Amino acid sequence: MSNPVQETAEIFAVARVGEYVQFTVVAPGVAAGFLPGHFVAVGVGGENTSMLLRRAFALYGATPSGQFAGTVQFIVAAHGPGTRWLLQRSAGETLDLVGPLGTPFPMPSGPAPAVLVGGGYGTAPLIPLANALLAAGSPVEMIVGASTASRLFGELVAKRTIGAVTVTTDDGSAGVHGRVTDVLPDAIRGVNAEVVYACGPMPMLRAVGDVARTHAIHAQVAVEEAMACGIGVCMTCVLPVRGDDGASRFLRSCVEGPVFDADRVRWADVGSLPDDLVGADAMAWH
Amino acid sequence: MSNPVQETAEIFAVARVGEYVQFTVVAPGVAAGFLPGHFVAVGVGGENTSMLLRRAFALYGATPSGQFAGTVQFIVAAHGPGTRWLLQRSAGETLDLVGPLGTPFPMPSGPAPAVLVGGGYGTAPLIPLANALLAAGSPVEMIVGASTASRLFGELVAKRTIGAVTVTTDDGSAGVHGRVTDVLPDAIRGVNAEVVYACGPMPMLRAVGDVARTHAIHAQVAVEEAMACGIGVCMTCVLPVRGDDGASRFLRSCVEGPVFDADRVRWADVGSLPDDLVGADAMAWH
Amino acid sequence: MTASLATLSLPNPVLTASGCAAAGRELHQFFDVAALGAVVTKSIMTRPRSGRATPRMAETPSGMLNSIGLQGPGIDSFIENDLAWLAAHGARTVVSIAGGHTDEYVEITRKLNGNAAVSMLEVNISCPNVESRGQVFACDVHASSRVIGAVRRAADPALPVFAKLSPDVTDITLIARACADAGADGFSLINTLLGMVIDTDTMAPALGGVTGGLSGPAIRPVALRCVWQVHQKLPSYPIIGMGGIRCGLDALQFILAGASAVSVGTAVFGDPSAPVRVLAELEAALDARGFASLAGAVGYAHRAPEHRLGPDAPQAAAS
Amino acid sequence: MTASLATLSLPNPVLTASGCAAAGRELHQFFDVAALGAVVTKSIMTRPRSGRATPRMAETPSGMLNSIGLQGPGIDSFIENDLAWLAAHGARTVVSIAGGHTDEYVEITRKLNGNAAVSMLEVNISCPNVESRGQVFACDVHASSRVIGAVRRAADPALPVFAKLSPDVTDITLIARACADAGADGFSLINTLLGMVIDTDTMAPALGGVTGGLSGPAIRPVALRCVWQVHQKLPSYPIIGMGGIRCGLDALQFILAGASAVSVGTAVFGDPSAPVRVLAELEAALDARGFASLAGAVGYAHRAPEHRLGPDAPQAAAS
Ligand SMILES: Cc1cc2nc3c(=O)[nH]c(=O)nc-3n(C[C@H](O)[C@H](O)[C@H](O)COP(=O)(O)OP(=O)(O)OC[C@H]3O[C@@H](n4cnc5c(N)ncnc54)[C@H](O)[C@@H]3O)c2cc1C
Ligand SMILES: Cc1cc2nc3c(=O)[nH]c(=O)nc-3n(C[C@H](O)[C@H](O)[C@H](O)COP(=O)(O)OP(=O)(O)OC[C@H]3O[C@@H](n4cnc5c(N)ncnc54)[C@H](O)[C@@H]3O)c2cc1C
Ligand SMILES: Cc1cc2nc3c(=O)[nH]c(=O)nc-3n(C[C@H](O)[C@H](O)[C@H](O)COP(=O)(O)O)c2cc1C
Ligand SMILES: Cc1cc2nc3c(=O)[nH]c(=O)nc-3n(C[C@H](O)[C@H](O)[C@H](O)COP(=O)(O)O)c2cc1C
Ligand code: FES
Ligand code: FES
Repeated sequence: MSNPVQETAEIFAVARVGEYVQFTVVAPGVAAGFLPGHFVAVGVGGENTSMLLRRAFALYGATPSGQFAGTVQFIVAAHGPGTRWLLQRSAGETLDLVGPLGTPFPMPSGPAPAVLVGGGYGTAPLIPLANALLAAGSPVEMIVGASTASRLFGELVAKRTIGAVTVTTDDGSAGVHGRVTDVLPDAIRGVNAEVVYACGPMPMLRAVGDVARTHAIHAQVAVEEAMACGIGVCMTCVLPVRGDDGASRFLRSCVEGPVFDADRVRWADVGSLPDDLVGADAMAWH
Repeated sequence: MSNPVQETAEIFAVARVGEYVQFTVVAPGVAAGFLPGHFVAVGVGGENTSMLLRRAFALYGATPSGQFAGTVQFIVAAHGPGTRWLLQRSAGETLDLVGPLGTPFPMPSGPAPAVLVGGGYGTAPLIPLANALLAAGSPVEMIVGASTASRLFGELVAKRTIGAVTVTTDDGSAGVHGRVTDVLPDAIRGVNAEVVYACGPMPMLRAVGDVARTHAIHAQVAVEEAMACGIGVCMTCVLPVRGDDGASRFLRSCVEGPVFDADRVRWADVGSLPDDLVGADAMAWH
Repeated sequence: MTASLATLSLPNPVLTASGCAAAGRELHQFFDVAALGAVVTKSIMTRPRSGRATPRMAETPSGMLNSIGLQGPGIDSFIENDLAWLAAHGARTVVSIAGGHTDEYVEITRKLNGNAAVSMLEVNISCPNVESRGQVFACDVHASSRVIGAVRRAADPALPVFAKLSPDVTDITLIARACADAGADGFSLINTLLGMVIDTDTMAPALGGVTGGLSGPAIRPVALRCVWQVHQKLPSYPIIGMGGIRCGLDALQFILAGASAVSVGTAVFGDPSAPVRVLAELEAALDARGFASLAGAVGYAHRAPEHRLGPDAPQAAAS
Repeated sequence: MTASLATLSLPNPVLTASGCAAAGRELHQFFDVAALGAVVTKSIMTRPRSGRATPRMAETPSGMLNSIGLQGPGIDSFIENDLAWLAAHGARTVVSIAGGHTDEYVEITRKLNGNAAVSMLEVNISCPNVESRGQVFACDVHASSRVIGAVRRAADPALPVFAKLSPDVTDITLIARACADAGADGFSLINTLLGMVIDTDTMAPALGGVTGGLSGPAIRPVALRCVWQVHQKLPSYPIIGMGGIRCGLDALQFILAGASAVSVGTAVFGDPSAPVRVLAELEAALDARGFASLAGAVGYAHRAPEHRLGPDAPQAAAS
């Protein structure tokens, strides 16, 4: 498990980044346990709110020591009322955090060339991952995509971190006109990648998985499923995943994920109940 | 009717006054219709709050013209979550107001000596009333009481307005050690009062009414009943009141009140259903 | 955006909810009551009623409890004062009627017959039946059916009679079916849920009436489920949906679940002009989804995905 | 602050709610599960179950809907892994059991008999009865009584058997009475209310299961009313109260209404250590009101004002 803690975290800084807002909050307990791929669950709405559930955000970074010791960072995109509330917060206020949560990106046992693919704010967790891979001596290529230029995240930081980054936009407003998967094969070949890491919308993750498979390498992807608890007790955040035994089960993306091997996820069956799932036969009348 | 409006009102100033907080908000529509005794209903909790109902506050003043044109003032005491939320607001934020609401204090047709009795924050609506009475040439005496000194409100303003004020506290921490009704008979006699006005806790209002009756004068008192709508549509805020026809009915304190002639209110029956109330006989099984 | 409720056609589908708008007069200070589809008046009984002892309300998370006990002036005063006022102000009026036994419902119905100011009767059967030791009519198929049948027979045939049902039953579709068989022209769904709050200071029930009716956004999922179930079982019966509607998208959920119109109740207490705001927001929401008519949206969420395209299909769904 | 539930005595009255704490392991990261009165485990069935398709939840005003569909590993794996873990960590365990027909409940009961790790059985009868076209057991007196009777007969006589009831019935006291007559030792009140949400973007039901169970503070007034009613009718039967408990004063309301213990469910999702916080707050609240024992507070709000003084009277009430 990820040894999560619950912390009242002061907001250290709030900064607008394109269409997104970057939060830096003081949460030493969360920062202490951080590994790339972890997420935090943030309480929203304040006292007397009608919103009971926490919102999940991938960790963009954590600074366990040094000048900003004990801070963690995450990126928020406007979505519904909970994120709208978050976007109205300012430095000095506090947030209620639970984290770090989830199973982080698996690291290769030794140096291994990797391609990192981020869609929209999905780039956020890939930046600390890139740092960790580089630190371990792995060559890293990065592809950053979005529907349009203002939805890109992290392309500058990525460039600073890695030295180069390939940008794609669906509408051609920045970088290559097209999708991340259009440039992924070249990137894989270019760096002779042994693994692909990705975070972004589900269709993108699936497509990245397909490309990786055609190159006979693994893709480790961080999914986003609606979560009620974020800590593994409620079973809302499941998706159908094939296990080592070949049988498929609904696994909790908050504890067994959010990072999964793309090849294990039954993408076509997400949102339905495939007949061959373990225990599907017991679902009569339910 | 009081011609209420709904307004988004910017908070102009928030000031601590003893245990209370005085709000000055920009609400020209509310200010325009204000008469002493009116109240406002304030939305609490902000967007996505779980608190659906407005909170009622007596208007402490309104400035339809001049330097602070279009502002109204009210006093908030900490009570539960709604007032706690209000007490956390600061200047520049906005509040959602409906007002002016209720039936104001009836004014004597000509100059008439009056005693005004305020308990705790109940003094607030009596200050504009004192001004109006003085402007109409009525001599005014004022009694301001509370359980303890820090719960007093408006004694300085009252003194400035009227020239003199009698203060009482239950614990003797300020002014006369005792209750407002201990000093009321002297005040009535002193000014030869033709009417008493009061606002404060229900037991105080009842006691003020009793004193007034022994002096054969009327007491106009502003009550405080829990309100869901504040505008007369829901029937939650009723209390048993004797009518001109001698029959008693549950009247809505938000529109037929909050100001009632103390002699008409059936104090002993507040919170119960007296058998002789009009329509009580129809209540079998309800 | 015409709303069609049995034989009644309304200029739009947003109504007030009974007991949350009195008889329109107070709300007219905030908006023109004639701008609504209709005003639904507080349930009226034959004689004047005092209502229950206070406290009559308690705020709850995203909801409130009330135990008003149908305080009201009685049908004669209502007709003379309230109904006349509503007619004079051009409002269409749905009169909510209540009673302690069947005869009382019939008596009120007769008094309303022939009154041009009345557009529809909403029969509030969430009342204790004095002939059945106070059991609520709406909780029993026979009692519900008896009252609705009697009102339908007594009422002017041109006047639609809607049965307003309680969610506090094991199967609301059984009650709906019984009312339909008894002649109901449609349903108003839902009345409040029975709830209570205990005051932890006095350590006694917070309401004078001990229990009270829970309303507001807290109950919206239950209300929507009731509308969905009844529309599924009785698709040809129009429904006025209500329960926690605060904005246009809330109203749209009810329409998509099968309601032909909606009532805005508790939301009025927080925002006196909620009904006209909900109307404007609902119109915009339907428009944004490409619905040419309200009828095309009624029950839309029941369609299987493959039936979401077609003449009524909103552009959003077709794309 | 000992809580007494039939023959079972717990060190304190705060439990988790079934399905909101899995089998304790994840919460143990936030607090010691042995510090609670007991852990109530996710309802377990005989065989592994996949649960329903996603989306399985929707947030609603002060509440949430879930349509998990009892995903779980089946009783054998549960005993081997979960129950063993709970025992090893010193937690008292209430095992919630579920089934599609009476035999299934009995089978699970037999497998749990004699297992020292089990302190109590909570029988979740809010399950569709496969022998009755999916009608929920808890919505029918006969089905409820049959399951409870069978479990009571099959279970180790020393093991208390509590019936967990659904609020989605016309009269919950009738179901409670039937369960009591069939041998239930007490009740867990309440399970979720049936509700739904429609996604106004897709214009289809938001949940994979179409309808789902409503929980959280939104339902607290309904839950409290159910506890009040059942305690009033069956005062000698202990009740575990639940539904929207978020803080100590919420828990106190349930105790005053007649619950001998409480379960904290949905609140855990917002605050993983809610159960221990609620316990501390409840203890402080009882103390502040002068209750020397929990038993003195159970059902206190039912006393007529004149009976509020006496040996158990809190100082607050006596002054
Ligand atoms: C592991 C994980 C990592 C995430 N990382 C980020 C991130 O770095 N930056 C970012 O902006 N967003 C991220 N998200 C998505 C973010 O959690 C949702 O946008 C947010 O919960 C929406 O809340 P809302 O109140 O604004 O919207 P609403 O739609 O009103 O939310 C209603 C409910 O649905 C849930 N929900 C709605 N959409 C999503 C979603 N896409 N994923 C999960 N739950 C959802 C909410 O948690 C809430 O309970 C992540 C989600 C997950 C699961
Ligand atoms: C006509 C009128 C004038 C008032 N003037 C003032 C004033 O000038 N200054 C001031 O501080 N307070 C005043 N009050 C009381 C004030 O409205 C309550 O203190 C406030 O509503 C409590 O809200 P809460 O959320 O803090 O408390 P809670 O107890 O949590 O409120 C819960 C619910 O009960 C209602 N409620 C609780 N107590 C009261 C009460 N005493 N009166 C009415 N409703 C109540 C609330 O409106 C709310 O709906 C006035 C009340 C009325 C009716
Ligand atoms: C204060 C109050 C009084 C009510 N009075 C009545 C009534 O007289 N007759 C009736 O049929 N429903 C009555 N209701 C129920 C509402 O009409 C409506 O069915 C219910 O409140 C759900 O809608 P809402 O959540 O929008 O309020 C009342 C509700 C409230 C809150
Ligand atoms: C996600 C979720 C899963 C649940 N699963 C079960 C279950 O397996 N068995 C059961 O008896 N109740 C289950 N419940 C109901 C709870 O145990 C509880 O009765 C209900 O949620 C009310 O309490 P609360 O408002 O504190 O959550 C579940 C509730 C939720 C929210
Ligand atoms: S969100 Fe609750 S188990 Fe994953
Ligand atoms: S508060 Fe609604 S009628 Fe007075």
